[in-house]
Amino acid sequence: MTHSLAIDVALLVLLLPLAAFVIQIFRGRQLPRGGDWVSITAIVLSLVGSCFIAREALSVRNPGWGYRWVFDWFTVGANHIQVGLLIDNVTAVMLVVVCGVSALVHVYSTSYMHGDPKYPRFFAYLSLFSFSMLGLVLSDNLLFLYCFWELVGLSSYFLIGFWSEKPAPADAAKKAFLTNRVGDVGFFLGIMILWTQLGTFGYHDVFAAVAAGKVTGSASLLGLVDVGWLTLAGVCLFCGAVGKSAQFPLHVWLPDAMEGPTPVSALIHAATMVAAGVYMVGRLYPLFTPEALIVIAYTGCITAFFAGTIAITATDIKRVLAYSTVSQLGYMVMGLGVGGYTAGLFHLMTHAWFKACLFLGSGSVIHSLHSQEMPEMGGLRKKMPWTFLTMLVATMALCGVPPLSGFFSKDAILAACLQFGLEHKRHLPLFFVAAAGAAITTFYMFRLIFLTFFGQPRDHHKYDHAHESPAGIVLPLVILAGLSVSAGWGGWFEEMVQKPSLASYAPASHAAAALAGHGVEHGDGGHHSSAHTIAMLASLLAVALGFGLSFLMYYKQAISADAMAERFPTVYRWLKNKYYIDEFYDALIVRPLLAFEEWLARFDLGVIDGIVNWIARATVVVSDIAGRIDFYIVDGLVNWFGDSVLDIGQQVRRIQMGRIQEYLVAAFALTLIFVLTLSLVY
Amino acid sequence: MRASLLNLDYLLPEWIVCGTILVLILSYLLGTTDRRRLADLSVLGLVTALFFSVVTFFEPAVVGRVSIGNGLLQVDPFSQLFKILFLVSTLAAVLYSAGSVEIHGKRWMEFNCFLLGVTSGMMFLASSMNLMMVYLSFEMMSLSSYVLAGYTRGDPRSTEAGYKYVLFGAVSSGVMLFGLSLMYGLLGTLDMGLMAQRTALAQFPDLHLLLLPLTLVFVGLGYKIAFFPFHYWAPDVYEGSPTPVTAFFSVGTKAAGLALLLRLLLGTLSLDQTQAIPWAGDLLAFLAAMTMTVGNLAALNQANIKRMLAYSAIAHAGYMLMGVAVLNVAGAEAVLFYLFAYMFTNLGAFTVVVALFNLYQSEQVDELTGMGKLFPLASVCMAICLFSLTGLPPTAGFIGKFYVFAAVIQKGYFVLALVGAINTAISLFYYMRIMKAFYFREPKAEMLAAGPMPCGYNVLIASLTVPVLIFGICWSRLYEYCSTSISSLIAH
Amino acid sequence: MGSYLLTLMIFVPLLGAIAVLCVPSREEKVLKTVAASAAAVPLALAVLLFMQFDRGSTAMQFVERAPWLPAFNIEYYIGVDGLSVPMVLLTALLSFICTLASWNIEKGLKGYMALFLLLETGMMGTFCALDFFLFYVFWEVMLLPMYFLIGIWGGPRREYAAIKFFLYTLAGSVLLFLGIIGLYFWTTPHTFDIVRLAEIGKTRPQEWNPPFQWLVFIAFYIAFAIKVPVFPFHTWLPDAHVEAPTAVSVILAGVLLKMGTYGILRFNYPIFPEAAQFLAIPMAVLAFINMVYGALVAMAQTDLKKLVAYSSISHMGFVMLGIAAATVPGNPGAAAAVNGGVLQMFNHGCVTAMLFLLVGVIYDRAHHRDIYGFGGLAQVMPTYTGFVTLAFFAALGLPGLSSFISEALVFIGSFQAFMTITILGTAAIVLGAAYMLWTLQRVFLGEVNAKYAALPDLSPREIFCLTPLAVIVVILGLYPSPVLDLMNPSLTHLLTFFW
Amino acid sequence: MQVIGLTPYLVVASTLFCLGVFCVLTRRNSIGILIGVELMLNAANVNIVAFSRYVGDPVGGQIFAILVILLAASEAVIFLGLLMAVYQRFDTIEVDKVSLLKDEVPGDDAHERA
Repeated sequence: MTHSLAIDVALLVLLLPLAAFVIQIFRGRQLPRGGDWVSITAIVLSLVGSCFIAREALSVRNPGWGYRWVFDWFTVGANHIQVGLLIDNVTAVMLVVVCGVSALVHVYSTSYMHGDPKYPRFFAYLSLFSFSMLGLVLSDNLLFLYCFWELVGLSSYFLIGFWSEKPAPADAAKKAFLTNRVGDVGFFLGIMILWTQLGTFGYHDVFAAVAAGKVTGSASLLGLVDVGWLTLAGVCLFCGAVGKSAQFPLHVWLPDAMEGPTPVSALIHAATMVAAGVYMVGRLYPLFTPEALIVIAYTGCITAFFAGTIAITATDIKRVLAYSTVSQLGYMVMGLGVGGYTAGLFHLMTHAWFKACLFLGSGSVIHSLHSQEMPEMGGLRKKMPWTFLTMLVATMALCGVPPLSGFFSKDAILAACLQFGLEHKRHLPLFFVAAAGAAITTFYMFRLIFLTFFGQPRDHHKYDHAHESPAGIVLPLVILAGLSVSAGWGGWFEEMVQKPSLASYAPASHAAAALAGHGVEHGDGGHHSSAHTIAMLASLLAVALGFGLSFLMYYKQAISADAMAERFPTVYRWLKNKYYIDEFYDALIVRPLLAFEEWLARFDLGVIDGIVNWIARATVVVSDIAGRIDFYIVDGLVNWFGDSVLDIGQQVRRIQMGRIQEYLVAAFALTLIFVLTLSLVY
Repeated sequence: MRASLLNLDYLLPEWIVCGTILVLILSYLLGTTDRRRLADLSVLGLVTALFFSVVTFFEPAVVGRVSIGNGLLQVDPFSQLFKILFLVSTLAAVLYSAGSVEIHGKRWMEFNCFLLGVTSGMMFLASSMNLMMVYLSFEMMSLSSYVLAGYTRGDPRSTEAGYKYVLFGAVSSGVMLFGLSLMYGLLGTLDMGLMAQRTALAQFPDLHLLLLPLTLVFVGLGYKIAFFPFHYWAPDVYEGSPTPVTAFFSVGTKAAGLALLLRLLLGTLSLDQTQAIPWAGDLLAFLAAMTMTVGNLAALNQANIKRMLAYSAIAHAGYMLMGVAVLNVAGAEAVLFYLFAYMFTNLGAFTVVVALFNLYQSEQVDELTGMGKLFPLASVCMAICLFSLTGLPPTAGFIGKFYVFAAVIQKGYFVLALVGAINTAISLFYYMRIMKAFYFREPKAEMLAAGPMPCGYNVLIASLTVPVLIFGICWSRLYEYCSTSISSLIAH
Repeated sequence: MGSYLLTLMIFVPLLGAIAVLCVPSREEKVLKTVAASAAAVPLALAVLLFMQFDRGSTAMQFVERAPWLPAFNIEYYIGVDGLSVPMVLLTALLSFICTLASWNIEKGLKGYMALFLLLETGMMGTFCALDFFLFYVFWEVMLLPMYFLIGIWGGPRREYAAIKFFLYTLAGSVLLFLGIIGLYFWTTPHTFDIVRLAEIGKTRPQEWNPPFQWLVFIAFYIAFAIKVPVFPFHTWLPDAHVEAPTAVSVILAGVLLKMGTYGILRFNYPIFPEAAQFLAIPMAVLAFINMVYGALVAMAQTDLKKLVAYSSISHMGFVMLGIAAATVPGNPGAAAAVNGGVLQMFNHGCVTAMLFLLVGVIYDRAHHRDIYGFGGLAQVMPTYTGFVTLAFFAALGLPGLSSFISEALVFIGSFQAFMTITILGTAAIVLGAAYMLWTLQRVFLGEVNAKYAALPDLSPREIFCLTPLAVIVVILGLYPSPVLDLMNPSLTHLLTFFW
Repeated sequence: MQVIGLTPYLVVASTLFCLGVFCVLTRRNSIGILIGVELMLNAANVNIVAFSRYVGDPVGGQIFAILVILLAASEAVIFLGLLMAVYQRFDTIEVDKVSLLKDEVPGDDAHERA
């Protein structure tokens, strides 16, 4: 494939959904079937293009494979701000994932959203999202990345708030956008730091400059800690990922985002958009200093564990999946943080398939049951066999049951953690937490399966109406289940996606210096280390443990979940309330902020304006005595004058307006003062 | 310089004005009591006088200054320019009064004669080159104006105005006369030309001695120009006098006082060239600042348009005094220009007040609402005049302010400039109060009943407002004339 | 060609105003047509200017000069450079749109249109004048019609708002006036020529001694800061914007606010580069306060129009930050900052114009603007909601829409210069999103308010008014070069004054 | 023959002037004020005549003095004429009682003492 062909295809992949969006937003209502075919055609064509690129990548199987295309966007001063596309192995894989999931979700939505009054609009937004996400994947510089980053947020806002006439989705959409904005500001600060230091946005140029050691100096934070610019930039950029990939402490929006239609949850809040943060960290990997990576690793670790525990008590099927997503994203981030570059991205890819499958499966359940509450389900495996089977497969993949795809990727992450822990002993807890997390994952996922598909129906009315979903829903499930099983086979991913070395970007002479400056190199937790074996065993053990516990509690009901909850009320309450994070934000940020604004507004009205008004009033007061002003000023002077100097005070007893004689007195007195003053001064 | 007793032809404008008085009296005696007819006559006289003033202004001999009556009078561009100013304002006053309900028809002839008497006094004052002549013409102007102020017989307020005016005026002119007498003693001559020669040669023992006489003279001038602290009479008198008279006072007599002040300070004592009296500038600057501040602050809360414009006139005296205070050519030119701008503007504004008073017998701002709707032309002209009074471009008032501020800043009186600027902002408030009533409020029901504005007033208003705009855009010619005048004043 | 282009552009609206006055007031159709065509001519000329402007040159172009008052060296001297062309374009565009948007004015249409066209003359002249005196004349000429437009056609508290606006601005402009005169006399040879003053400022700033420079700089700054408006001179703005009729709010926010920052860039910087550099930090602090304070106060508003008004304060803070950062020597982002600032001026002009027009639309229909008083309008008025969404997202700086690029450039360019301020200032981005989304939700999402279930969607005329702005917002968001290239040389040249 | 110098004249004139001013400022009666004004004018006249002799300009000074007398007379006429009118309308010639025209300041009536 030639360079220009690859770029043309990439451009086509990118722009087709945009075209679909434009057509849909303006003409959707007039088109037959609400124009869903426009969007579907576009995304399928994009998928074809993506596959075309991926095939090329697969056939080459060279980590260094890639094409770049840049053009001048605009010029400020002498700076040419460039944007462009970058195609390499990671991009190729991501393109297929995004287009694949997106295409399936499109198909799924034709059934799921059937009959919705805003049906055409939904497809428009889906197209917009696909466009943004593809742009995010394809962009070759930070500024462009940021643009698509925000656009993705926008489409997410529209899609979460799709049923905006209900208050909850509208709230959730707003929350998602704002929480993301907070992270994005960090992201943007990171971009600013890099641009200020390097004067460029392009990945390649930035890496080259970093490799050449051009980022120097450090920033003093509040005069307490000195942090190297590069580390600071890394952490700031990571803030963006914290927002988008729902990492602690900005994860709060993702569970709420489940208010959106289920296909949206599958596409955006499981498979693609939330993975953007992980993708970004991977994309900018050479930038991150070891210090920054430690921050990343621990953020991921905390998120993984913490979201997993919340999922245990959740009863809403989609929320369980949402917390599971948060937790899995934590895994990916942690993987990247500990140096498992390949592992993190690998898990991203596999997770996309099985989590999309789970969400769509849950959507299928919701579609037929019109409820999201697991306590109202039960025994559905007979009514919805396809849904059950595909979800089971996906769950197993998620838990890391060999030889499904999740097994390989999760295992790789655990291995990376272990290896990193072995190299740096004080970071060994990362591995244990990760392993524990794996057990928790298995526990709550099987809890979901058991509660939903096994046992006796708990709500017979709903159960009776339940039915298997139509082909439009089932078909994507099957495809996704298939991919969940097989995506990890063959080791192709490890071969194609290898950790980029910063040194490779450096001019020869700088390479050594750069490496020296970069401190501890993170090892890549590969298959070939002994750590892998231990990690695999740990992982299998965790799966077994989790499954066992879940089986006992929710299938056999040998251990009563309620009893457990009663036994550990505090723990239960904290978990049930999601560690009170939302309440914490509300109390600490939202309420004070609102109060502050109120105060400011009053301040503006009362004080600033008040001062001005006061000045005005003072002027008016001055003008109120305007008639008298001559007299009161004159009055004082005249009295003083009359009493002490000219001894005419007895006559000038009072000043009244309109009395000509007093005018004269005033005039004379002042004249005398002038004469005296002047003769004294000069 | 043509120095001769026989240059009386250069006083043609004065003769014509005096002649008009005689003609008016005669024709009245011969039975012409019709106001319209008499007005035609006096307008004819004034226009002719105006014509000859303009002609003499350009006369080469006049540019070289013509001395008349053995140095008693001098006709030069400075005096002629002022005469033009006086004549225009008198013309306006005559036209106002011709249609005014305040001046009764039968007594209109007398009124007009006094008006022309004031004018001739002012014209002689502008030409005076001798302290004796100064006093004579000053009194000629004053005495007639006292009568004018108290003209409306039926209204006690008018009587009171006249009474206050004469009282304050008599005292002030007495003080001024005492000052003049001292000046005479100190400088050893009554002839201002001679004085100028002596001051230029610094032949005085000690100019510091002039402190007292000059201050005493300022009292008289201060009362005429109405600057602080000799302005107290002004609001009362302006309010009580018939409106045409008020308009005339606020422009004509003020200008006359300024003419004398400029001639005295620059033409006679040559303060622009000698630093002999260092306090004069500072004193004037202080007075200027006080005058406009007091005037503007007092105007802020006035509900009576006439009284508001009276205070506004005081404030404007302050601005003009700013130009005098710098005591140089630039300042004097600025004052002259400002005077012209102010004349058109203030007369224009007063025309509207007079016209509305004729229709509604009201001077209260709050009663004259919605005029913008009822009388679009007059209201637009009023708006332009008020903007010009505030000093906003593109009006003549702005250019006047520009010249004054330029002179002040050039001289380095920054504080004065700042005070002036702040005052400009303050003044906006009360001028806009009128605009608010005219435009932002609906007309009152009883106002709708009044008939249309007489065509003559519309023409008068428009013809006074058009120059305000024209001199706001193409003013360079007028400025040249002011320059010529001032250079004739100070060249020795 | 081109020699009288600017003059035509400035004075055709004035002729239009006179023509409008000559039309009898009952002929409303004719009035509207005359007014719209008088406003369309400058727009056409501005587009011509845009095309013919030489983007490579930093010199003044389309220069016309004629002596006005030779004694004082006052000239009729007009011309444009990369800084003024975008502003001229904006003025022409918004004026045209606003004449259309004002077609539903009921009382005194004739006077309204005449004043409006007079206002356009003032604005055009202000942006084109190269003689300080001439500039001042136009600057003030703009005030008068504005006063009447607010005072006569405004809302319930119009008298207060009008006089407040007028007094504030006049207080600033008298300072400007004193500064101009001072500058004139302290320059040898005396001159009002802005280009020459700038040359002196660059080549021999010792012409003016430091205290004088400072005084005049501060006088100018205050005058312009009142117009921007910079905290704490901003309180006229909410009142004026809220009370003014829709089209006037559009002009106020879209064009008049820009005059403040335009003035700073045109006068303060080139003439007193040293003072500007010295005062960079105070200026940046004020800018920061504007951004965050404006956003915070906006958030607390319940009146839709007031919210938009305060958002203007916040957004003008970005401009101020950008231009403050341009003065810092050695700031690698200076060019980005100043370009961003000026681009933000243009963009904010378009976006805020849309916002005010949109607020006007709903006010025309519901006769109130209480954010809490609506709900679910998205279902009732989908087209309207579409425009609002676009405008809101443009206002909160969404990539792909015009404001993003300018805001990003401002931040990127200011980062090195004022690190703390810039970092803290990013809070404004979040707050901006917060109040915009919050409003969007309150007004458009949620359940339909039964009271407004039957509101008609946008009329063709309204769509016609909004579409050009929307198109510009999108196009400049995707490809800002047409405007950036226009101003980049001039602004880069401006930076040479600082090092 | 003993020559009386300039000083005594000036002293007399100044005293007269001050008396005039005092009179003007303190008299309630309008006629009293008029007399004060006349005193001031005559003080000036004494000055003028004395100076005319002193500076050697006998003609100018003396004419001036006569003119002043003349003008003082006409001023008195007008003053008295207006005073008549005042008396007709206000029934008083007390200067303080003629005060219809003034700044109306709300709450200022409280100052209306005796």
